[in-house]
Amino acid sequence: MDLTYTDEQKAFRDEVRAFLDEKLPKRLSDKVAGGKHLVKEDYEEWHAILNEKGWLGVTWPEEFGGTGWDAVQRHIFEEETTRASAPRIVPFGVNMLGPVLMKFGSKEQQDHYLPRILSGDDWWCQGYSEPGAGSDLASVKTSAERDGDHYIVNGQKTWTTLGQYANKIFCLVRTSKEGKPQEGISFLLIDMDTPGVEVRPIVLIDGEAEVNEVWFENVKVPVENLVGEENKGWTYAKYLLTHERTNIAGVGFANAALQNLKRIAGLEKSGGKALIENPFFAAKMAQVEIDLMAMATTNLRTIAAAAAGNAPGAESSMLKIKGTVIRQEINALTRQAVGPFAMPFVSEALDEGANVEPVGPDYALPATQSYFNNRKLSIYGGSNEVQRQIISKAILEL
Amino acid sequence: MDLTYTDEQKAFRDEVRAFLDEKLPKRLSDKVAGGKHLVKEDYEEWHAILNEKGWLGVTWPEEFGGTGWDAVQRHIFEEETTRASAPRIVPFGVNMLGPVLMKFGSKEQQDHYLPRILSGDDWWCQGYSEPGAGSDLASVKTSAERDGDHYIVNGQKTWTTLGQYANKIFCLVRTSKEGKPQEGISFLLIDMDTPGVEVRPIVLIDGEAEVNEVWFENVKVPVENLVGEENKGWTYAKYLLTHERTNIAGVGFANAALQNLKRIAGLEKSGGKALIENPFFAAKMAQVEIDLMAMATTNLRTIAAAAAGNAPGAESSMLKIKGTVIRQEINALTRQAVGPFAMPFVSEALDEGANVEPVGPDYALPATQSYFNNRKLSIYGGSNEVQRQIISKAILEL
Amino acid sequence: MNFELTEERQMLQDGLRRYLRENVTPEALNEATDSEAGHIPALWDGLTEMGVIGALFTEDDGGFGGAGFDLSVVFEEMGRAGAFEPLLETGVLAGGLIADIGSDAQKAVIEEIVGGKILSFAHTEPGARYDLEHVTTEAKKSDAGWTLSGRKSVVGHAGIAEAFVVSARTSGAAADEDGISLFLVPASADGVDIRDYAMNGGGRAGEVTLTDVSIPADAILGEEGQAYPALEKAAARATAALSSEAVGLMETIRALTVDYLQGRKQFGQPIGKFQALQHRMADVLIEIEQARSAAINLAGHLDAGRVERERHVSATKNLIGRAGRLVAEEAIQMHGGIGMTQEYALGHLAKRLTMIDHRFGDTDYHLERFIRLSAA
Amino acid sequence: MNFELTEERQMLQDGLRRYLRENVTPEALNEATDSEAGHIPALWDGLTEMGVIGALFTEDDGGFGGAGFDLSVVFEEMGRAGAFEPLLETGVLAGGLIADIGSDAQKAVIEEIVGGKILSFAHTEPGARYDLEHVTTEAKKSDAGWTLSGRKSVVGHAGIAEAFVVSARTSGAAADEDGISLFLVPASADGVDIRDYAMNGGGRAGEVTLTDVSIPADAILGEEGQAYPALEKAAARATAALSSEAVGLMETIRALTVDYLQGRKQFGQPIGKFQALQHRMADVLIEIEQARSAAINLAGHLDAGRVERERHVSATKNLIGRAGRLVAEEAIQMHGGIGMTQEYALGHLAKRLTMIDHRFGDTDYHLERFIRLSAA
Repeated sequence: MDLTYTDEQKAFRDEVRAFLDEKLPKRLSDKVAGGKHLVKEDYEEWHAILNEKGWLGVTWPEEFGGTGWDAVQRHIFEEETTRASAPRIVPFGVNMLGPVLMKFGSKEQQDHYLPRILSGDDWWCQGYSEPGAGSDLASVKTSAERDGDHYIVNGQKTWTTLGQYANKIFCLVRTSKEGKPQEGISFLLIDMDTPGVEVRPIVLIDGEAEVNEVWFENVKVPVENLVGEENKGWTYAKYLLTHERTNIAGVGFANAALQNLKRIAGLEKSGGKALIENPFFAAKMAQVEIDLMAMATTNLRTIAAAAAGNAPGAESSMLKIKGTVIRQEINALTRQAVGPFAMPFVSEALDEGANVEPVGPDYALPATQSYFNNRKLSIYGGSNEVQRQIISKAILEL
Repeated sequence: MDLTYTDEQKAFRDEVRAFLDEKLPKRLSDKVAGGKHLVKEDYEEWHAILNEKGWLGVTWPEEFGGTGWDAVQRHIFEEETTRASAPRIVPFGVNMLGPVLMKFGSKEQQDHYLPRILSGDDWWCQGYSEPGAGSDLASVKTSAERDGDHYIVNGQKTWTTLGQYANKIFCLVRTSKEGKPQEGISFLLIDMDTPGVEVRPIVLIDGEAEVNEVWFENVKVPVENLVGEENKGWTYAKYLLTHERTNIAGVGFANAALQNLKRIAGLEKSGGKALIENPFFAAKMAQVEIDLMAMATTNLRTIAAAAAGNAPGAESSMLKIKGTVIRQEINALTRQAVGPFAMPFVSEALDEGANVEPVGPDYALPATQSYFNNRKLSIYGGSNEVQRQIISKAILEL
Repeated sequence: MNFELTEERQMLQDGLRRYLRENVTPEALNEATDSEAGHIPALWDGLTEMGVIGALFTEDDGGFGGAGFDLSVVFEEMGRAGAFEPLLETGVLAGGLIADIGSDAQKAVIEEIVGGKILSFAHTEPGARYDLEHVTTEAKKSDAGWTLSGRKSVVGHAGIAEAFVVSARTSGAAADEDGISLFLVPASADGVDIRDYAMNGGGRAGEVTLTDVSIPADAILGEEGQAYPALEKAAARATAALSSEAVGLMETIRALTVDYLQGRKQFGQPIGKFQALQHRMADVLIEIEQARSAAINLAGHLDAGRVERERHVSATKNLIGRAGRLVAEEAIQMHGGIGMTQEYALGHLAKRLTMIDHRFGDTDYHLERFIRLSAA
Repeated sequence: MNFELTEERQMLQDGLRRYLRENVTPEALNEATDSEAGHIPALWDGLTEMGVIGALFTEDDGGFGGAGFDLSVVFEEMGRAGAFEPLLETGVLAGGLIADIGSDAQKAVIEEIVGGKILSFAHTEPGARYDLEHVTTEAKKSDAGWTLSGRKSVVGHAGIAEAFVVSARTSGAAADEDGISLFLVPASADGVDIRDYAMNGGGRAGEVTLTDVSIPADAILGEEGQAYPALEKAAARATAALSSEAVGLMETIRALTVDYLQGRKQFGQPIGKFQALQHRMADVLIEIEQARSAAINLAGHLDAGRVERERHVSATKNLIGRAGRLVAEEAIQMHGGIGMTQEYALGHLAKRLTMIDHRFGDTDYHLERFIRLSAA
């Protein structure tokens, strides 16, 4: 038992820190720390910086231009980039499609698409969810009918995050209605410039439009855009979902949010004293900090097991649930901390260069926005209800 | 809308108070308030006092020797007796069997048994639950086979509260295996002196033995002890369960427990200050008090509706759940309040005249005992899980 | 003991519920927040015509209600509809304060209020958080009367108010209860500057800056420096109104969620068939009943003595805050993604419910206050 | 970073688990609590022979372990079995303090301890609650050495201890950290009176009254009046041990509950098929993982600097307290009536787990302390 990093791991951490000190633009880290709106160019800038260093393919093996890091190194990288308020890596190409292509794609697909993910030539988005399906992903209705050397795609996808920035979308489509719902699904790559593809924004309760509906009307997709075999898409989809689960606990995000909360609670005053000195508020903050300290260790235990080659089972689901509960609780406390200024909604104040003064302290609006926006954490990526089902199935074996 | 009692109700309340002042023996209220063990003679003494006044049949109509009180009067009586630390009325004869006999019993049964319940000649206990059945009451296995003018009863009942004091037991027995489980059940009155009846105590985690197993081995029961019709017992059983639900919220008990908690928290010192001044502890106490204030009104709303002739639906289940949650939380806080002295277990100190000094303050042991004992509140009388099922069925209609 | 509405209140409830059901849609609410008015003027006119504003005042003051349970009925229905008309600001806060401590001459405005005139209450200041006695805006005596300077934050419907009741300090230090006075200030007065913005949960509010605003001597409400007790009482009534609004919001959220659980199918059956959701829904329903009881408790104690009244204010607001969070979060969670979209009705209601915890003291603020008041 | 046990600890764990599984039954535990010894003497002998007590001391002190993770391994297994041998009192508290600040001559007793001699720690006083510095027992210098007078409460296994480490005040006031000294007092000394009783959660303890107990000058441990830092450290190690014991208890409770959910049928199916219970069980499992991580965190920080160590003490004890209550209450609830009977194994385990919150500071005590230490 040893809770500390090895010398080698410490050296790696120092290397990451030095890189971030030198290369992470202050403009970007200020936006992230200030809860400002990030736009396409911000993400592209950061991807390019990482790619130049060879650190964009965090989960990729070296043969495909990735880092080849083990689970602990990936954890350290994630911990440090979050602490430094770096933008997140947009996961759809790098962490979702990439691993699927490496495992199931053709040589041609790998050679063509993987470098373009790293270079930023392609911005991928995800076509998994459909209206009315929720966590029941296998109920895919979007159809792809074979017509010569093309598929004709019709249907609708939803919850497509940052789809407004994307030029490509990977989709689960139904190529057969025979057998179980899982059996007739295929995995298709679609160019969003193809006629018949339409993207419509969905405005969420925080007033932002980072998710979209994507409509397909007789969209012609060349057959070479099929990944793997026809009707075997469900296998690839599940593989992707496992990979999506990296950093599922969100320890870094939670730590950053907790630091932000403490800062705000130190600035806000109630009854003449800083909120952080109010015993009720301090108690709630302390409780979530204590939970987070324990979860960070649960996370490390899972990472250590993964680094030792053990596939995580119910642990991922436990981390997903506890991680979202903790982050949502921190978000709720932060909203509570800002008091009456949680109410004004001046969204423009979060746009870079909009020159709109916030109402009340500048941390107030992001506090409310994050609270509402992060209600999604327990819904997407397999809702917490689905995770509880996975856990109880694994343990109760009923 | 009027949250206060009418003048008439106030006068009634004063009458109850005067009665309690005069007639409730201090010996008994001291035992109740001090969390001491009550024995058979204590309950009998209190029943006799109430019966003399004509106030034992609280839920009974006047024609059967009851009070004829409406729901609000019953509530006032309950509120005042709990506040005065009177022993509870042992419910099995008065509140459970009594109403069943009045509604479904023969004239002979009514004439014979009802007066004996009030006079204390009979002490009834309950033969509903069976081992392994839990909340699934209809899965009755105890059999009653007709043999001439007798039934021969074989089987086992469990969780029979105060069965060690009883001379009579009312039982659900299986008289037919045809049809649905509910259809072959009968309601039988059994004399516990009959050969073949055996009572064995069950020691609970608080070290007490107030519940029992009751075994029946070829017990001969005269057919005139059948209540109502053969195989119709489930109807009577459900009717009984509805009546058992009087005072389901336990507001009076919760108030008494809360007062006791506040007294203890005023006496216990932590870091040189009374526990009641510790903000964390005060916060938890205040929260449960606020919940109780609201629940008391929910309870009154339900009572007022009942007094106006509306049958309570899901409200009973809601009150059962919230009532037990609140009481269990008060119990947990009381246990917490007594600190290290929650640990010593000197049960004899709770016996009247045992002359054993308690370890630590005299309120410590009852605090721990009540905490463990009252875990039952959310289990018996239809577990809180069953209540949630009833609520969601009523609301979701699925 | 009686939990039935009087016949008059029952009629008001029925009429109001029908009227709001027919006249308020999620789209109209979204548009209203983005509009200059920040509410639905036609709705305000309709409410005026129905006499809803009059129900907030006593007969003596020119209304036909004014008791705690009148507030309950009106605001529960507003909550049920998710509406955000300037009813609290005009009828309970500004109007309520005028009715409470205004002179007969000043009370003349109540007739206009009942007829639809919109006022607001400029009280909270940037560093005040929920402390009612935190007032630094200054009122100095001048030849003409008074000169006011200071800044007021998150003043509801500031942009459309014709006048404000403004709290200002005529003596004492920032957190003293003594020395606070109230003034009636026309929005058109020189030196009144308003920065208007949209609100989370709907409607608009504004930052009101007062720079050497000159008002006549008779613009003061009640006695100089003695406004605190009236402020506390107005806050109590506002808390009762908001608590009932919260109950109304919870009722609609409940109905939407029940519908959704019944209608939405996943894995081949209505999601309401999943027992884990059923049991959580049962807990949600229990807390809604608790919230309703808490709102009744407060409405029924608005005329009690100060400590008893305020103890109920804090008990109720604490419980409403906790129940509100549970109801909003669980409803969104049970809906899944759709519950997070602005288009669907739930989002607005859940946000509005959540924001009630940021008005007149949050869950913790009132828990602490309840403890203090209980020890008194 | 490494979460694997060393080979030695793995062997200790395996051996101990097997030994306890074979030698501890619910009946034996119930009987032991009611017996004069208050534990299972044969089990104690067995543990001694296996070297379990030696695992609690460093090699320098005559053992072969003594690190935080040694405590974890031993006490998790004791918890798993629900056993209550005088291991904490002898090996961690009394023995640990002797090892920490005793003279070489005094340390000679550790060999006897490792060989099975039972000691206890008489520290907590009637009004102390969880305040470690609350000591009013007096130690006065005498010609012969020291004279001790005072009363100690809930002293674990007091009835069978051959000697006590007793805390007493040699200067200062009741709540001062300065002025506390520790003494080694034979149970047979004149003036030592023990009232022995059973404990909730198993085992026995006693009230120890010291009336002019005369002990030699060399019975003092460490420097006069300077014992507080050692006390705090011993409490930290005891908290680590209890936290691991709690994890062990949770593991067995988990296993019992899973078995029960799988095997028990109601309404025609295993109750583990009910989704509401499945989801609650999932939450219980998550908290058990949290508890395990918290126990690891503390065990890994016992040798850290004072503030860091104590911050982990309080974080861990707080989390263990919360998780412990959830696990015990949910397990009883899911079992239903059977979970409330003394006969079934769960009752004892749940009570023992619950009682851990009453030792060395409860959930709230440590939450408050965590906040104080974090601000430091």
